[in-house]
Amino acid sequence: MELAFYASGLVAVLATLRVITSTNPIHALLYLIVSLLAVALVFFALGAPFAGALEVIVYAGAIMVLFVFVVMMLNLNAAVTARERAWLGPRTWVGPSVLAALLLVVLLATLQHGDIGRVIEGDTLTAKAVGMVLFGPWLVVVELVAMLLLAALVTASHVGRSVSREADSGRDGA
Amino acid sequence: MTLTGTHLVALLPLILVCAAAITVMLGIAWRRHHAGTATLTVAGLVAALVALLVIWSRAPIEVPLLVIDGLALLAGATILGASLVCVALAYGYLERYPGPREEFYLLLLCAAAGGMVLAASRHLATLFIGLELLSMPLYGMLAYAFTERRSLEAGIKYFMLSAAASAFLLFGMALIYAQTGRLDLAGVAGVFGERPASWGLAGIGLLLVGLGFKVSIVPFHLWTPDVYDGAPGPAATFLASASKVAVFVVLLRLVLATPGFQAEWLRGLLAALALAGMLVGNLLALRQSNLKRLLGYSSIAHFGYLLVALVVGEGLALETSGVYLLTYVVATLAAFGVVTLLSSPYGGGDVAALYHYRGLFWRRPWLTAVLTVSLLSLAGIPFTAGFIGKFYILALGVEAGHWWLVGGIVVGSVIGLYYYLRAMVALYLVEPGMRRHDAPPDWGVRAGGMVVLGLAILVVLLGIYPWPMIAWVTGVEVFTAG
Amino acid sequence: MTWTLPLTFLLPLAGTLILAFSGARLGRRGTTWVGVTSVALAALVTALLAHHYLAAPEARTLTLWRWIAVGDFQPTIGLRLDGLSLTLLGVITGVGLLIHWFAAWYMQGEEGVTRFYAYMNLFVASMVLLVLGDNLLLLFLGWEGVGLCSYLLIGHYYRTAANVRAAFKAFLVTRIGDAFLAIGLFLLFRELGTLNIAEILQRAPERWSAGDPLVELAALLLLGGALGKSAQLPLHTWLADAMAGPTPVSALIHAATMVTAGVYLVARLHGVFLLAPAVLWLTGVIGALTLLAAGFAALAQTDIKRVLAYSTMSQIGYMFLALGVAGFEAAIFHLMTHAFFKALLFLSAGAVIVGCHHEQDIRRLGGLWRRLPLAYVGFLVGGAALAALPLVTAGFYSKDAILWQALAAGHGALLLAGLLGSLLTSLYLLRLIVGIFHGEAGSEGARRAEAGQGLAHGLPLVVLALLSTFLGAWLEPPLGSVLPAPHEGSEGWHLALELLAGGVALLGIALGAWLFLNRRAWLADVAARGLGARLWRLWHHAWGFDAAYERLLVRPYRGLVSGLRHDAIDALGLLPARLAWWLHVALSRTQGGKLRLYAVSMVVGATLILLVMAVAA
Amino acid sequence: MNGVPMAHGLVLAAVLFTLGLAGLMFRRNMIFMLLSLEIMLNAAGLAFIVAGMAWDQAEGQAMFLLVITLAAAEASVGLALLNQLYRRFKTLDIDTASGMRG
Amino acid sequence: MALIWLILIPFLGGLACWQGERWGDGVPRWIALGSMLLVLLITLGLWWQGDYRWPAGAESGVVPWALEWRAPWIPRFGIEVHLALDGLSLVLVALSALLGVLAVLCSWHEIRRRVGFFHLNLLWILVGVVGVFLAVDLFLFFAFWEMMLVPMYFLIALWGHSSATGRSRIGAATKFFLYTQASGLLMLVSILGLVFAHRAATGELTFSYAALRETPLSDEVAMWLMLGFFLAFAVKLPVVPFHGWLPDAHAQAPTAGSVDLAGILLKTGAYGLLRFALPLFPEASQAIAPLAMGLGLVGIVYGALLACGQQDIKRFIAYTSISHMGFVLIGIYAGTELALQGVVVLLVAHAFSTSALFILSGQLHERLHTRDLGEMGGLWGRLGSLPAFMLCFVVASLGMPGTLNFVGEFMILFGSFPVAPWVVAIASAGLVLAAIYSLLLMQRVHYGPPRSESSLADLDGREYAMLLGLLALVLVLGLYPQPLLDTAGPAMQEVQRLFDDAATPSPTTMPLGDS
Repeated sequence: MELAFYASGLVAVLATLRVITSTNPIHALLYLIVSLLAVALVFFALGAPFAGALEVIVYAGAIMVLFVFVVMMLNLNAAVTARERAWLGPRTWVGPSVLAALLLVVLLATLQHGDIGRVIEGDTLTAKAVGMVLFGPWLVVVELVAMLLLAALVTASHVGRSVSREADSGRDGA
Repeated sequence: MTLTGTHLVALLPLILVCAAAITVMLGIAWRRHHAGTATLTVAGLVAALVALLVIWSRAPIEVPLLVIDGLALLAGATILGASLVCVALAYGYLERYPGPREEFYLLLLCAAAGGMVLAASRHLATLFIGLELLSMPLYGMLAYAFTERRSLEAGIKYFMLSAAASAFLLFGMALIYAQTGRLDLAGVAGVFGERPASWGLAGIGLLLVGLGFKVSIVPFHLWTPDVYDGAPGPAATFLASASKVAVFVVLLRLVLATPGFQAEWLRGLLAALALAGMLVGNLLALRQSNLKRLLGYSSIAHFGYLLVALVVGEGLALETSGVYLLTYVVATLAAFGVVTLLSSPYGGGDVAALYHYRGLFWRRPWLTAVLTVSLLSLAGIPFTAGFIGKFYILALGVEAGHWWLVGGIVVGSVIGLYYYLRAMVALYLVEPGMRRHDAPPDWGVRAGGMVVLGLAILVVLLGIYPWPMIAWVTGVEVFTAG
Repeated sequence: MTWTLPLTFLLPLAGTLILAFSGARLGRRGTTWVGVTSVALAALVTALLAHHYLAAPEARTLTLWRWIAVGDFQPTIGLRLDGLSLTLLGVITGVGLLIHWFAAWYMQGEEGVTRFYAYMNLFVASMVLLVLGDNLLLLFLGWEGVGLCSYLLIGHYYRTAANVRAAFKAFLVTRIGDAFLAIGLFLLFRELGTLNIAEILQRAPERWSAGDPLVELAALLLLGGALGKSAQLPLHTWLADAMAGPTPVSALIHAATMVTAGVYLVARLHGVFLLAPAVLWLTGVIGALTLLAAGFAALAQTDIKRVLAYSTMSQIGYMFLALGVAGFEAAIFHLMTHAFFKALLFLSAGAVIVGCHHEQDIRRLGGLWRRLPLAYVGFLVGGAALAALPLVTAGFYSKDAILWQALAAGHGALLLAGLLGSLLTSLYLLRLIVGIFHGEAGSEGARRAEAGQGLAHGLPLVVLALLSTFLGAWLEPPLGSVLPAPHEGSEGWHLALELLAGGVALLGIALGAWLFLNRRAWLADVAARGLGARLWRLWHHAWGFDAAYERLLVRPYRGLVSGLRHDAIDALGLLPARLAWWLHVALSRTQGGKLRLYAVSMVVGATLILLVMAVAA
Repeated sequence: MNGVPMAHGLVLAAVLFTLGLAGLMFRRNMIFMLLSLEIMLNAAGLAFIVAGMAWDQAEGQAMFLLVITLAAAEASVGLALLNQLYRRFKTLDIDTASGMRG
Repeated sequence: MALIWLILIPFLGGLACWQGERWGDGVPRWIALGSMLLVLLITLGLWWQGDYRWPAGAESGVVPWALEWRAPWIPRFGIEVHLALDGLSLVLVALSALLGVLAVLCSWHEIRRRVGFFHLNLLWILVGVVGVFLAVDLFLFFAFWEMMLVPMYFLIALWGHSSATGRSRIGAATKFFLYTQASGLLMLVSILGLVFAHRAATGELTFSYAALRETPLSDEVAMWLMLGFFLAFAVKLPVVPFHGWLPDAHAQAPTAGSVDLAGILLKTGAYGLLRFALPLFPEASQAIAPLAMGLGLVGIVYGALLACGQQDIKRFIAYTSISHMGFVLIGIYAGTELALQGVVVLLVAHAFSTSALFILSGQLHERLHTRDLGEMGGLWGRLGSLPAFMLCFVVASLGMPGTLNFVGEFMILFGSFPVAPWVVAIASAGLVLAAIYSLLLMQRVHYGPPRSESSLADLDGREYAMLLGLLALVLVLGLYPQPLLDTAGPAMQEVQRLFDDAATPSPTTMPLGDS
């Protein structure tokens, strides 16, 4: 169970790295899907099948498909990837990556320093237990999540509306 | 444990707001009618406010994951009040908006619900969900007039950074959960004891980053001016008042509830952030010629002052935070109200540049009086509500003996005075032949006009006779849990 | 009868008020009428008071009201008439009346007559207050009032900047003296707890023994004030320039009354000065030095009024010499007689100046004795009194009294200075009279000079001429009860001194006549070459004091003023403002608007906070 | 090797989080920024699961459920904004949407 | 009860003026004049029937107010609306009312634009100032202290008469506001420090003046708190390093603004020192007295030097008032009863003479349309009786005996001499400097060769009455100042008693015992 965890962890990290550094959006999407599947594998390894399933269905399945659909809709041509490569000049990514590395070092230091030595044996935690929590004390949260999704729905529908050119103000002043 | 009767009653305000949101949505689906939707929203909010006042006597009530105590009720009342003002302003503002108008009220209701949850949460899950329920509609409200280039830009900026902040918040919560194994604040505080372990500390740090972004504490404040400038009037008003109040109340609850936060060096960190907030906020606004950006910077500065209450943590702190929040919200609502009333969605973006306001007094004396009073209150001149707030903060600082912070407040408010005066005097200068931005002639009658005028009177009244407000806040403080 | 005492200053004050508020409507005749009669009435009241006082010679005091009452600081508006103040009162109102009358004629062609008479009346009122004041604060009121009037009157012809500057300089130098006097007052009040003159004279001996450093300091400060007002050596530069005012002003203020205020002060507070022998000696020395310096300076002046100004300074030097040797009565007696003949000289000079159409330069005047007979007679009689022509003139008796007191008090050096001074006096007097009335007329104005007509011109000159002769000397001032008795000495020495002094005076006159009548060309030659020229220029500029003060005090002050004009200290206030502005510019650069920069700042913030947390754990 | 120490799970989450963060900072194309956001949220979810499994409580997975819904909501809103951005400015470059400054 | 009316009348009057503007320009002027006269009458009425002698048998602890009016305001902090009147505040309120009337009168023709709003501001300055003089609750005092700045700010920024762009006008107004506000906030910190020290010592939380006077403070804390108060009042006095705002504010303010600013606002600084800085912290004040006197000296000399160098007539007069205030500072910190009485007299005298000079410069501006001394000169014969009045007031500001200024100045010097002889010696050099700048002013404006012979408009009835009234006050009070002294007497004795107690440490350990 540890081997699966470490292997899929490695795959996930490499895929994510590839997502960030790739120039073609489609390639990035596919790498991300691979990364998500690897994380799902990790969940299974750790004994959280419900979470793993969720990850595969909702995350990789629904959200990524949505992304792919939108990217396809925008039919980005080769010019976009060329410009992308221009934007990725050394000057742009050196600074942020140094900063991110610094943050990582600090995080890892705190993680390593304060380790309380709990170990995950990998015995599964069934979806039933999660259901018991969700619809027990967390009932309020579930309702609120519904409201959250409602809000997101309305926002996306409003902002996403494709208002025709002449209808809008046309005066995009500063 | 299931929800008992008392729990339902305690949650009544929240339920009413969500119910209002849903009915508004159904209303939109049935037939789009702007006035109808607005009145429905107002009805919902007023009902929630009444419910809130009803359960006032029976607080505090422990609801699973939430606690309806004095602080939550105070914050809830403020948020509902601010939302009502935003609705009134939005009605006037959206009157001439070509696109669909009703969604705004729905988003506003959802955001209000989110704010109330956030204010009442004592569990990391509700904290997270409350924060997201508050932010999600805000993205929509900020980018509401997306045909306007600036509104879209504000929406995108806020979305991107807020999402990142939420990620930080989540990661912090995960670390705290990893360290303590508990998600409810009391539990976490119990495990932390006097000195939290290193994961816990890192978790608190990231939590601070996540919440700090929403309250625009200094290193995370850069988005504030751009978003305030670009956002449509009512959205900016809501963002400046309700959302900040809710998030600050959570921060306050975190500080008061968990003794871990009382540690010496954390107090030092918060003090440093507070000092930086005061000075940077005021300094950035020094030569600002855009009124909305100026109000953005002033909100950064004011929350710098407010952080002092967090730093002190005991004694007058809770009462000071309550009073200061109230006075700040009233003044900001009045200021943003005037800006919103003067701008229309299609006058080439909101009327924010100061030269639009030059000589406003000689044409619209009452509107200018309102803006003058609100700017004076933000500056903290006596006989306005802002002075009471500043007096409290200074009293807190002096009582606790934090001389650096007191010095920061003094220097900050002097610098602040400069740009408030600069903005205020522009209203009275007569510039012949300038392009005039006029509020719609019958603004006085319009709901927004009435509300803004009411707010200005409230500001002056709180300044002259603040005792009822103080009594109300001290009453609240008595039964605040933790 | 004492209720009439306040009338002496209320009447001139009423004159001033009438002129101030309704001057324009009164017209020229009405104005002069008001101006003169107010002083005339005051003189009448003084005469009555004098008659009443001589009948029963004891001091009378009258308190009008309590000026200020705070704790033990209780100065009152109180008047006190005794021998000394009566004498001065007589001089002020008497001579003042004659001068006011003469001014009626003098100011015929001038503009601003109302303003002139208003200030003159105010001057008389202030001088009376100065003299009658029973406490030092009221004296100070008169003291400053007189200084103000002298400023206003010197600057009467305000259109020319030089006159205004002269007035300003006069007021400033006297004001420096006043500052010393003020400090003296504070010291006296702190030590003796009172300002009332009588109480001071009574408490001073109890409080201090002779030579006590405090009383020395107090006397010195009082002396400083006196020097400023009486134009004695260190603070004398203003008197010569003060001649810019109309001649009656010079006559009244800068000859008869104001400049003698210093003498009156020292005489009035003789008790304090007697306790400070060193300061008394210093007074004598200053008197001597001033009389010599002024004497030499008068020799080298070209303007009639400047000669007379330096002569006045010299005569007051004599008075200070008298005070120095504790001959207070002699000083006051000389003050009285000097008032008569110096007023006469100034009015005659005024007659000459108006007669020659405002020509004041001696070198361009000449041969006027036939055309201006009354002025000539005035100059002769006044001059004789000034040079102390023995037996026949009042000046002889008063100057002799001073020299006798010096001899009797044993101050040989001062006596010598006095004798040399009287020699110089006769010399510059002769130079003046010969220059004006003999020889041929230099300028056109002098050639067509016409004598003044009318009573206003003639009568004052005649009366003053009479007073300058031995008749004036008969008016013994009733000082017995007020001032300490004069020194006694053997009659023989006294007679010898009189002979000596008379001889010196006659010698001076003869020498002067000989030199200026027929050795004029030789004198001009000596004064043009080498040592003579340098000496002449030194005396002409009154030993260079003026230039020294200009370079030492005035120029640095003016430099300081222009240096500080732009308020350097206030600029400090702008530093925080500039710092705030600079910080604003620096910070607003961070608001670049780029979203990615905002994200970077967030990450930086997060890293910092985590670092702090890690360090703390 | 009996089980995976929690720290390693958190380390993995931290690494993924930081990669997402880096992506957010240096990519100018809005799509990649949205993807980075998704990565960061996913990492946070992972951290919750790891913590939950370590304490063998179900709350971890419940929180993961919340994170998932949040990710979905943000993805939809983000893409809607992206769509508008593309329609308005004909480009996906985030810096064009940075007109306001000062 | 009359006290609250003293504040309400100008407040309501101000509002009435603002609305009265609809019915023509004249209405606000008459309303303003009416309300100011009413306030003046009330004050004089209070003066007439109230006796301000020291009520017999009042032990030193309680502070005997002639008139009081209390109402609870914020019980949480023990703050109450506590107005009280004693000799000192009565004199200053009467002075403010009188100058308020003058301010309204002298801007009768000068202000043309938005007359209503102008008079609103003018009256609300009065509200603030009268509030400062009457407030005895420290919170209320601070509220009025800051509140009076806003209307004055508007007065200078909107009706000042500087260059067309108005840049310097607003700059001067902002500088005025910031200087006072910054120091005011420090005072607020001191007030709070004092209140919490009082609570720590006696357990009761109150802002009332009488209670706070009894707070036992350690020397070090007392010094810091006193510095907070001293700084706020020093900026307002103004004391030299903090005087930067006065010349600018005067140069840009309209005549009425200058009259108010010089006449009343400077007095609040001195009043604050007398009422709060000295009595609340006697030992600390005693310790800082030499420094304060030194600052006073610097003020006298610096004010005089700079006055001579100014080209703008109003800046010239502004610097002269800085010099006069130097005397005030010396008098206050000398602490003897004579000096303190002198301070009150000099405050009143300075108000009269400087306001008169500003009114005159305003009238000169109306006739010559310039404030530049370079363009004046030789005006003596051309302006009717205006130069005569100016001569009288210049002579008054010179400290000529017979005027009230002399009485004030010399009482201060007489009172301070026993305490600090050297300071008084140097200060009397100030008499000479006063002569220099006063006469320079007179000469530059009225003497010297005239630029043209055309005679300008003489004073009209209103202006003549104003100046004559002021001149009469200066001269009559100069010769008979006793009513003024009797009124302010008891208050000053109280301050002197407290100040002396501190000098001679009383036997009991309590620094401020009721021994």
